[in-house]
Amino acid sequence: MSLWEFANPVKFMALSGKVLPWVVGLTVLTLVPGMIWGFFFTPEAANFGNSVKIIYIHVPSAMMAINIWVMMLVTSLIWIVRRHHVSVRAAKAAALIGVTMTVIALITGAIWGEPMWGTYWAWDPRLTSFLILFLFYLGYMALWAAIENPDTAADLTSVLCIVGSVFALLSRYAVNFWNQGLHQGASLSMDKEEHVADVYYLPLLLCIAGFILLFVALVLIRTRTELRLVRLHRLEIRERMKDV
Amino acid sequence: MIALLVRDMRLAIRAGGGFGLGLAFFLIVSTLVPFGVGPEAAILSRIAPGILWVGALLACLLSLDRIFQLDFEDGSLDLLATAPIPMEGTVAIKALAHWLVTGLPLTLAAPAFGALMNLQSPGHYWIFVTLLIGTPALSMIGAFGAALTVGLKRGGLLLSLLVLPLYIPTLIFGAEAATRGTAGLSALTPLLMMAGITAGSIALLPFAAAAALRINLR
Amino acid sequence: MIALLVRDMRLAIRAGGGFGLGLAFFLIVSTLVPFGVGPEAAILSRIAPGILWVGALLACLLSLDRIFQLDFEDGSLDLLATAPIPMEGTVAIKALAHWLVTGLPLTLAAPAFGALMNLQSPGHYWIFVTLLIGTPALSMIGAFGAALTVGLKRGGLLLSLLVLPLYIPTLIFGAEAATRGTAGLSALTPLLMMAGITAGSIALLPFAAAAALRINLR
Amino acid sequence: MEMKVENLSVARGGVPVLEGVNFTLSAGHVLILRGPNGSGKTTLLRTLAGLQPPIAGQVSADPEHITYGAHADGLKATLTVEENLRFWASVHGIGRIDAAVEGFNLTGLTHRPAGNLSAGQKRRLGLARLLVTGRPIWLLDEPTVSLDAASVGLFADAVRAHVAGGGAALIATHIDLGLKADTFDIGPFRANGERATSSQQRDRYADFDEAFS
Amino acid sequence: MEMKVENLSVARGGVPVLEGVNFTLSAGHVLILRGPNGSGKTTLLRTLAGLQPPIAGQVSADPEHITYGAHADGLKATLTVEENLRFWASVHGIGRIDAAVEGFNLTGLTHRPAGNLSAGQKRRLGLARLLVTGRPIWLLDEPTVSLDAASVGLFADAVRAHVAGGGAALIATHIDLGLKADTFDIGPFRANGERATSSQQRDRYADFDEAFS
Ligand code: HEM
Ligand SMILES: Nc1ncnc2c1ncn2[C@@H]1O[C@H](COP(=O)(O)OP(=O)(O)OP(=O)(O)O)[C@@H](O)[C@H]1O
Ligand SMILES: Nc1ncnc2c1ncn2[C@@H]1O[C@H](COP(=O)(O)OP(=O)(O)OP(=O)(O)O)[C@@H](O)[C@H]1O
Ligand SMILES: [Mg+2]
Ligand SMILES: [Mg+2]
Repeated sequence: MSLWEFANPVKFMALSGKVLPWVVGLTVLTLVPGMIWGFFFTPEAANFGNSVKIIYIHVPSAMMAINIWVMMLVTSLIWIVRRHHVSVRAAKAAALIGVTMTVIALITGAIWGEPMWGTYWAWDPRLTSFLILFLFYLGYMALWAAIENPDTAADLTSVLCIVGSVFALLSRYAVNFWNQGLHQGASLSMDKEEHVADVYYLPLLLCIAGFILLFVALVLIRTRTELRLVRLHRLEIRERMKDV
Repeated sequence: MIALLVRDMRLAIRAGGGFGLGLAFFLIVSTLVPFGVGPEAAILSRIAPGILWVGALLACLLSLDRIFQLDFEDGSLDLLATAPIPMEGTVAIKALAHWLVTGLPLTLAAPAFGALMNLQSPGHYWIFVTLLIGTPALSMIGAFGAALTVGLKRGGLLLSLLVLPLYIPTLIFGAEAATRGTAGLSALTPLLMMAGITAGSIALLPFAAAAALRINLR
Repeated sequence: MIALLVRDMRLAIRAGGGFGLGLAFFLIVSTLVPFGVGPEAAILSRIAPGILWVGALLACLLSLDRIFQLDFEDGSLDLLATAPIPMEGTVAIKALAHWLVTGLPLTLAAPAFGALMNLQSPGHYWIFVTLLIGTPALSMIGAFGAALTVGLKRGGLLLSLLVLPLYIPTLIFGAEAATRGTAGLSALTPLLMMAGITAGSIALLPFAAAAALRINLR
Repeated sequence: MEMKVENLSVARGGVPVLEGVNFTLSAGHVLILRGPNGSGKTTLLRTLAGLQPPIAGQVSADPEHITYGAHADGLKATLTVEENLRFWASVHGIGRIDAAVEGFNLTGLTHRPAGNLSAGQKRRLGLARLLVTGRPIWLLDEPTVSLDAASVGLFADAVRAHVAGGGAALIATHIDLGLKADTFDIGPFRANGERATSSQQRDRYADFDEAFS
Repeated sequence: MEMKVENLSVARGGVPVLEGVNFTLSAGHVLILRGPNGSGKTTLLRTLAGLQPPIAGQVSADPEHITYGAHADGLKATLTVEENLRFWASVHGIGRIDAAVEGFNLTGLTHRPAGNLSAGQKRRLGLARLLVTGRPIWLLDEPTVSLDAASVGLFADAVRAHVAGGGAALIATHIDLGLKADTFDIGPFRANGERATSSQQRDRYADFDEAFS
């Protein structure tokens, strides 16, 4: 049995229905302890006090925001090439979650920026490219919302997602070139010298795992909803045709 | 294809159109900013290259929805789709026409408008060069955005929303090159990057835009 | 008249429309300027009130041609002209609807967007107050411009050209009040002048706009 | 409630199109406006509706009694059929739209956005608007374009009911609507490009011309 | 040069409109497409013209042979009649436009901007465009809207000359054009909202529904 069969709505609805409770359970089991550990059982940082704990929301949401866009790119490509309905609905579902993650990362970052750098916003390259990512999410979702016919919307948003990804990469490079910034480097690098102390690191890993699971759970729920909406659209049409 | 180019240019000029007005809009943006920001010469000349680039970009943006929308509304686009010109060609020609009536006049006029913003001496030269290389990318990217939104009644603002993030790399490299050039620093890297974006857009985007148009005509 | 207001608001929201997108455009203008000008905080916070005002003005401007053009194209305006609502009422209601979907959201969002431009502390308050008083004038003046250009196919840019000079006094007083307020100086005079412009526009322009519409419908 | 047109001259784009038109449309009557393409039917109807000024002559009718139905129907693609009708009804202070919906067989379509209708369905909706204006004088410009035979029948019924209730209609059309109606041919009134000589028709441009003669 | 339509199903806005359409249009023939408002004529013509994909079935015709004439004529209001025609002629690689101008009685109007024409004159110009495409298969959607009797005659003549020269035409219309033609009624093919059962018509959405049953 090939992997593609799960792209069939029938298989997908059946399987996702079974898997979903487990994913939700796992999410709770990782995210809740991770958060509690991070917020209540780690020491205060020497120089900037309790504000450091925002890291347990900020970093996972920032990572997810980027990864979700990558997932949307892949699912959009699958729709363009193989026209699997589940795939493009999943992209649409993911966009909603992705934009939420982006907003969370931006807001927690801004809140954090005030004690750290003395300003809510600076045109640091990381921050800037996140703002641009936010704009891409916004455009993608606005295009979905503006088109009525679901298949047309799927096609056009997929084209936008693919072209947009290229330009998103370009802007990332452009922004780096434009301004060297204040923001932290990658804290998860394998290089021991670079990343944060272990006391922060382990709960952070747990939170990141929790956010990934949360995303999987949410995207399954949303995709199921989207598929039902398509189905609803079809039923409406059928009813309408009966009374002509 | 020449016929299409001639027609589009003629329409732009006849309609009282794209030609003079894109320029006028650019002029007015460069006038408004001093009114908003205040008249200090030092600040103005510092921000001049950046604001000129932003102004050119906005002037470009505003005329984008003309590229396909009018032809869509009056049915010409359906007829062009069934005509013996490949859709990619139609897109490319229309982007070219847009550049000729918008990007090119802007480029030619920008050095003069720079004076309004107290642009300093080598700046005129740099604004001209960067706009000359950058505006074709703006037209082509814009044509892609216009193709995406053509079916939607007055997709004008949606179009802006979609196109602006796509414009950001061009803007950054263009404005950076102009600012550096004006300040007497080396501007080669951003200039090359911008040229790369322009070349890439011209080579690839007509295909994406044609695909979007075909979908929208369904 | 209430029916007209409800319809216009509904159309603006339905069309995927005026509402969110005017805001989005404002956001994007406030984003683009730093890209053009460069990231230095000192310069940005100096020009922030002025640029925010210019951005709000442009976002307003872009949605002006929706006020009458769509109704003209599909014949609604002919029908409204023969309906038992006085033309002046139609104009005033349409300007009000435009303000509700554009000016008001802009005003509410501007303080937040100010953060992007490094706007310093009392600035948020001043931007809010000046936009609140000034944007109704922008909508009303814009409706007059839209009435003047309604007959012309895609008069969009011509409209900008006509309206921008009319916007300049509002812009000067508004931006000046915001800048002074932010800097802690007295901003009473420009604020009063701007309030005067708004009151005058609302009282008188509906008549001029209605006259222009009647002429354009002939 | 009567429309009396005396010695009317109308122009389009500054060019005189019809001169010296005279007719009376009285309550309970239908008048069919005939004339080949480009003869000036649309121009005449727009003038009567008060959308453009005549160059000479009078129209004696209360503008509040007139409703004009042009090619462009004033429909909003994003509003539903019902919302479109309800809007025009409330502009004219009319409460109910049921009769209009039923009269033009739109019952199954009320919740569809107007933009999704076929050409003929759109036209039916445009015509239904006439019923919710509550006005007695209908000026219609080629109302049956795109309509199939059944829908033309519905339209004819609506006109009959309207005039039976004391209304009147002036209809420009090229086809036969099967209505009991007088025909008014505008052929004889076409402006021929010669300077009109009767003092009635020495319009407000006349003295302008003299400046160059 | 023949158009063969087999088992075609077409949809509009994602809604199946017609199912299992079969007909053949061969050189030298005119086929009149009949059906009440909203039955799917426009949708069928757009699909045949290649503007939208069918949901099932085949159309065997070279897209390079087809020209489509819709309601919207693709005229530019600011270009003159002649410029409009010349543009479409050169897009299709045709050099002369005289025959088209004369065939639709546009001779006196060539230097007028298209926007200043009356409804019927615009329509004549839109029809004249067909002649400058040089393509053999005409797909026309209500071509005679707004035309007076004389112009309908001109149009019928043009169609006769076209088929006599080996062309073919498929015309959706509600009126009688006075042409020697077969009639194709689309009534029997209307999609009725029931699930189609033949394997041909189990379209690509069918498996979608099963997920919820
Ligand atoms: C609105 C403002 C901010 C945004 C948009 C933002 C965005 C990001 C992004 C995109 C990441 C990368 C996640 C990854 O790729 O692994 C990140 C990580 C991080 N941010 Fe922020 N940030 C903001 C403000 C701040 C502030 C004020 C601080 C505090 C100094 C901060 C500290 C960190 C740290 C320590 C990391 C972890 C480094 C890493 O894992 O890469 N951020 N942020
Ligand atoms: N802007 C203009 N300038 C000059 N002439 C015009 C203008 N607009 C229309 N005309 C001409 O005025 C005449 C009257 O046009 P009108 O639309 O009233 O005709 P009509 O009787 O409604 O024709 P149809 O049956 O084709 O709709 C036409 O010959 C037309 O070409
Ligand atoms: N976007 C859409 N979504 C759903 N249904 C639609 C959409 N557009 C059109 N329809 C419906 O599809 C059907 C077919 O429309 P079509 O325009 O093909 O009919 P037609 O035969 O050309 O009618 P007419 O004679 O009125 O022009 C109509 O019932 C119409 O209401
Ligand atoms: Mg007419
Ligand atoms: Mg049709």
